[in-house]
Amino acid sequence: MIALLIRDLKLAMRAGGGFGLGLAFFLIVTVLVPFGVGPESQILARIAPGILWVGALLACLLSLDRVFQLDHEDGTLDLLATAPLPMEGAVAIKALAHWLVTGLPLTLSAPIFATLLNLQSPGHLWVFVTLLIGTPALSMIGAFGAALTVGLKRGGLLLSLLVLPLYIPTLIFGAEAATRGAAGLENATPLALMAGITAGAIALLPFAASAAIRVNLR
Amino acid sequence: MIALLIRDLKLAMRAGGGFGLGLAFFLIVTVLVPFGVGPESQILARIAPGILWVGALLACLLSLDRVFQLDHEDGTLDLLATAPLPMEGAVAIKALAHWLVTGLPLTLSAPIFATLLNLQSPGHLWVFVTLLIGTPALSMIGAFGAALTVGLKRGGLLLSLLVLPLYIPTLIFGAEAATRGAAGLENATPLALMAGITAGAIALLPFAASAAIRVNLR
Amino acid sequence: MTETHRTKQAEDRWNWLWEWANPVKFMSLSGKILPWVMGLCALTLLPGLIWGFFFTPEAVNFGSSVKIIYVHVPTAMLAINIWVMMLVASLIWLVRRHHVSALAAKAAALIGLTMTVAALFTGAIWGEPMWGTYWAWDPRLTSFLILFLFYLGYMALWGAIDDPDTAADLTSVLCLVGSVFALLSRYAVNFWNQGLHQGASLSLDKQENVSDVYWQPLVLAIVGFSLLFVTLLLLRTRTEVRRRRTHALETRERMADA
Amino acid sequence: MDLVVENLTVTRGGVPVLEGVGFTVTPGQVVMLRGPNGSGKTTLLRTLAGLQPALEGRVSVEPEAIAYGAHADGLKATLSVAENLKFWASVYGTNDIAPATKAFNLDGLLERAAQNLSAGQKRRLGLARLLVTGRPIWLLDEPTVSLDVASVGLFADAVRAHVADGGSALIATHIDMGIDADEVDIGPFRADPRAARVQTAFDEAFV
Amino acid sequence: MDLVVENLTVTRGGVPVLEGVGFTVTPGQVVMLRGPNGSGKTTLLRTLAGLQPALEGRVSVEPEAIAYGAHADGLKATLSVAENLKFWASVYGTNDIAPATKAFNLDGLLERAAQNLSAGQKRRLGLARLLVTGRPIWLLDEPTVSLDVASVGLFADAVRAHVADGGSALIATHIDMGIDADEVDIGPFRADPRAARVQTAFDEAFV
Ligand code: HEM
Ligand SMILES: Nc1ncnc2c1ncn2[C@@H]1O[C@H](COP(=O)(O)OP(=O)(O)OP(=O)(O)O)[C@@H](O)[C@H]1O
Ligand SMILES: Nc1ncnc2c1ncn2[C@@H]1O[C@H](COP(=O)(O)OP(=O)(O)OP(=O)(O)O)[C@@H](O)[C@H]1O
Ligand SMILES: [Mg+2]
Ligand SMILES: [Mg+2]
Repeated sequence: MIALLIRDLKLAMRAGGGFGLGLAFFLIVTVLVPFGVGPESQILARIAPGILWVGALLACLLSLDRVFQLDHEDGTLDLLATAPLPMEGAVAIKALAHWLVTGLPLTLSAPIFATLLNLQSPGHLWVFVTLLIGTPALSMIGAFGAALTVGLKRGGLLLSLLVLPLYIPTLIFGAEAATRGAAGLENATPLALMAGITAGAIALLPFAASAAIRVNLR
Repeated sequence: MIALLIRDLKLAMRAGGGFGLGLAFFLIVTVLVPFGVGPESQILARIAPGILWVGALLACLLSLDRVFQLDHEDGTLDLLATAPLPMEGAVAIKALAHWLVTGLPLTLSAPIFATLLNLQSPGHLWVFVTLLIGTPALSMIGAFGAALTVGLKRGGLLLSLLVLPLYIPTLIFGAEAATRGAAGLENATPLALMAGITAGAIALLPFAASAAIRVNLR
Repeated sequence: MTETHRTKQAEDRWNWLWEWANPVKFMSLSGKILPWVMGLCALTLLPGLIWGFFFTPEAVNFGSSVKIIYVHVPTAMLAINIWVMMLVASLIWLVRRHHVSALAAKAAALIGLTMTVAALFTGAIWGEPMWGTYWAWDPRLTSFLILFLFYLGYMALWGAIDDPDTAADLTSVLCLVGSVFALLSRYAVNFWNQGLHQGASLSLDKQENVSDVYWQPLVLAIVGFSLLFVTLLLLRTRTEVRRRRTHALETRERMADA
Repeated sequence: MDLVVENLTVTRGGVPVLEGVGFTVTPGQVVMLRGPNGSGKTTLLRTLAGLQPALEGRVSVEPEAIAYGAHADGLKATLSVAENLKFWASVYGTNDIAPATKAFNLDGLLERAAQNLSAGQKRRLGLARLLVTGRPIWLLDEPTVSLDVASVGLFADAVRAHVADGGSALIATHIDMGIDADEVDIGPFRADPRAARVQTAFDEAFV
Repeated sequence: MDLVVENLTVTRGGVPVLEGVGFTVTPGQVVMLRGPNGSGKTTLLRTLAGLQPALEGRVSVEPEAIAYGAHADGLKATLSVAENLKFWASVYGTNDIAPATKAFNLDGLLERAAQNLSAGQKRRLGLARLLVTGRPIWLLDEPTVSLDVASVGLFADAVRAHVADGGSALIATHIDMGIDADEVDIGPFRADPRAARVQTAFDEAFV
């Protein structure tokens, strides 16, 4: 299992592996919004946590089709399915690798992007904390969606369509917790609910995802 | 030429052709933003034109890799390059097909999505008008980016990175014109500038794009 | 050691029931009952709607716009219940592998989507006189929008996969997982915004919310719409069964040629 | 461990491709699977490897005893030869890749990225993976595609050493690779896709 | 129209693959291009078709006289046979597809979507495209891959009819397809990729 994780991380780091592209996309979304909305710093600060969450979510989403697609194309997925490795474990590991390569960098850089959107000091912290708790759920749910569409040509946009509704609860709780935190309000409830979603997704979705992969390999 | 256009449209309509997926993505972005930002209708109405423009831009962007990639993979591009059809014309036609399949539906549906974001009556019209003038530029610029990345595996995110900076002027003028129009202000200047960008892109970029394709076919 | 038998369905004491999931039996039975269901549907839906639209008084401060309720409430209720029906059908497919069950879920999705859109549109039209806006991010409305997205994704997945059994398996898994997340969304949305929308007024203890004059035709319309759903479901499932059969024949033909 | 296949029906896209397949592969035996293009060899091997369900029939071993080598090699272009092989070795819990690289003459290439290998070298790397699985039954789908004569010889040696060790191999191929082997022709098992199957059981109108 | 190739150097990935290639194809002539895998046949044909520039040398005809048939057929899976063919016919301004479908025995399949064709049928459709181009010089890259014997016969007939009409064909292939043809072996033209070229001119250190 650990070998799979190390391999996935190595692949991401090597040329063309996609490390940093999610981050770049996040940056671009954060940059585009002020161009679209206009430069008034008050409005920007007000919508910043929400926009950062939406941006992180889209960046996550766009890197999802790499999770299984490349392994499917070159036959690795067939060989993994016949290897002495529970498919559920492989799915969980791949979701973890996706998070380390996409979710974690996003989370770490979010405070900087928050500054771009004129978000003031406690807001930084809350965006960071909520993303830290929420992005693992995004990766896991996304891995499930990627497992559903692994056999399809150009599954990209379909994948987005399938996964986005599943992201909504996480987004609502995450953005709500961040916004409330930034405004100095109490936000323990949405934080707890979001943590619950993350825990539930990590505990259950690997099973659904591995079932989907086995179906797709047939 | 007309045969190429008809073929591209037919392909888009058939199963898995991707017609409507851009639209679905646009819908989803528009839906996500309120979840992130919160349900207050005043704020939503204020940022609506900008968000709609950013959403349309992202939806356009994500459907770009289909413009040449599929034709490259199955060898059609090679055969088109040796056919009695100027490559510049083929590029323009493919950009037109992309616009008909993505930009036009986006534009037509934008007033409905504007309602979702609580944008009031004159704003509808302006979002529609600005998208109508601006989306052809998005398709043409995007086709140029797609031509640059046509030979690359998983060019998707790289394509985004290349194209997004090119989109920024269109976005700024388009969103500005829409926002001003929604607020009842004068917006002839940004409209004219955006129309200029569209005209220029359509006149010049087919040449750059077809040069890029010829290089990529070597 | 792995052993497989051609008849995958287990034999048990419920077999008399499962037998009807045999496509051949299903086709003959559904063909027979379809005209009756259609007739009943016409007998309830038309009177219900006519009664509701033309023979109820105008509400005191809402004017005639209140009559939208006869379309709005039935479609809204069906939109949710059809998803539940799809969930049950998907489970039956996953556990018992009855093709008709998966095809019924597929057939129901488009009807559910239509109902959702109808509820959204009638609600929006209603919203303009009632709340002064076509759309507000009210939790009930919002969760319907999300339901719409779920239907859309479900149908897109069916459309994207060539092999019908693979498609049935994957859409069933999606329906299962999606149901959990749809429920979560419902709570999330409630938490996120306290809304404008009416509570459930059909429940018995709150019956007085809507006076009897409105209530009786409404019940008739709800029954009518439900029968309309059954009619459409049977029609579409029959079409899907035939399509599936055609697909099987075509595949065989192709393989015989190859 | 004997691989006994009895009365197996395998399907592709829901339609039976082979019907009533039966044969046995005993330890120490190499069996060549023969049949023209599109006759169902790949489908059969995938079914035996546990990647797709059979419609009917019996297979005597669990997929856990089987190492499957497919048309595609599952190599990662940006990883080196050693990294590729070590990954599979640690997945199978056998951490020594030296015998495998030696058997397929890869020792000079260990640090080379897989994308810089020629087609034949890639194929050799794919075959070396079999040695690090440590599994007794090999199912191979056209293993010698794009190999030159010398490399086919290396492969034949590896198969001989494997069966001498008590392993066995079932190999789908169109060529003669000079191994002492039995043959199974799948021609007689081809299913008639048009055969009417409607009457039989529950859902069969669909398959 | 004669296709005269003189002293041509073709490159792949910037490295010369063939050097000093020279031969002539006259109307009425069929020439088979021979050479082992990876020797540069595809590269040469793509250069002649105008898809990539030559490093050096002369080709006597413009790409406008050439119909190129590649490894990939450029078929759209969701379009029918007739739609696929009509598209190419209207691109080349010849709107009658009937002779092409007749020559390759596709008349029974006109309404079938390309994705539902067998590999051999797909290939036949790809070859039928040549007939709707109406161009005199055919450059074909392994045209008979995955064709059965009967279909190879159809193809040979089509080539014979084409050259009888004053056309010509240059065909890269590994098999014998029973056409009366001359041969060009590209073995002697293979470039030595390590040959030092540094001394000569400005940029040559890079190619
Ligand atoms: C546009 C989106 C709307 C959606 C998705 C929606 C959804 C629903 C649903 C699901 C119900 C059934 C409730 C139940 O019986 O459990 C319902 C009932 C009802 N809706 Fe809406 N609604 C929308 C807009 C509106 C608007 C604008 C009004 C106007 C005030 C309205 C008024 C009512 C009333 C009076 C009922 C019947 C009372 C009841 O049975 O709960 N709805 N709606
Ligand atoms: N994706 C698919 N859907 C439906 N049928 C398929 C699919 N792929 C292959 N087939 C059909 O299944 C049959 C068996 O194919 P299979 O790949 O098992 O043949 P094979 O014996 O391995 O051939 P080869 O020697 O070319 O590898 C063929 O007739 C083929 O047309
Ligand atoms: N994308 C590439 N980049 C660099 N070199 C390549 C590339 N593709 C092929 N080559 C090399 O170019 C040489 C010539 O390849 P080419 O495809 O022309 O051979 P061919 O004679 O057509 O072979 P075949 O009979 O297999 O079709 C080969 O040695 C090959 O390794
Ligand atoms: Mg095979
Ligand atoms: Mg070649």
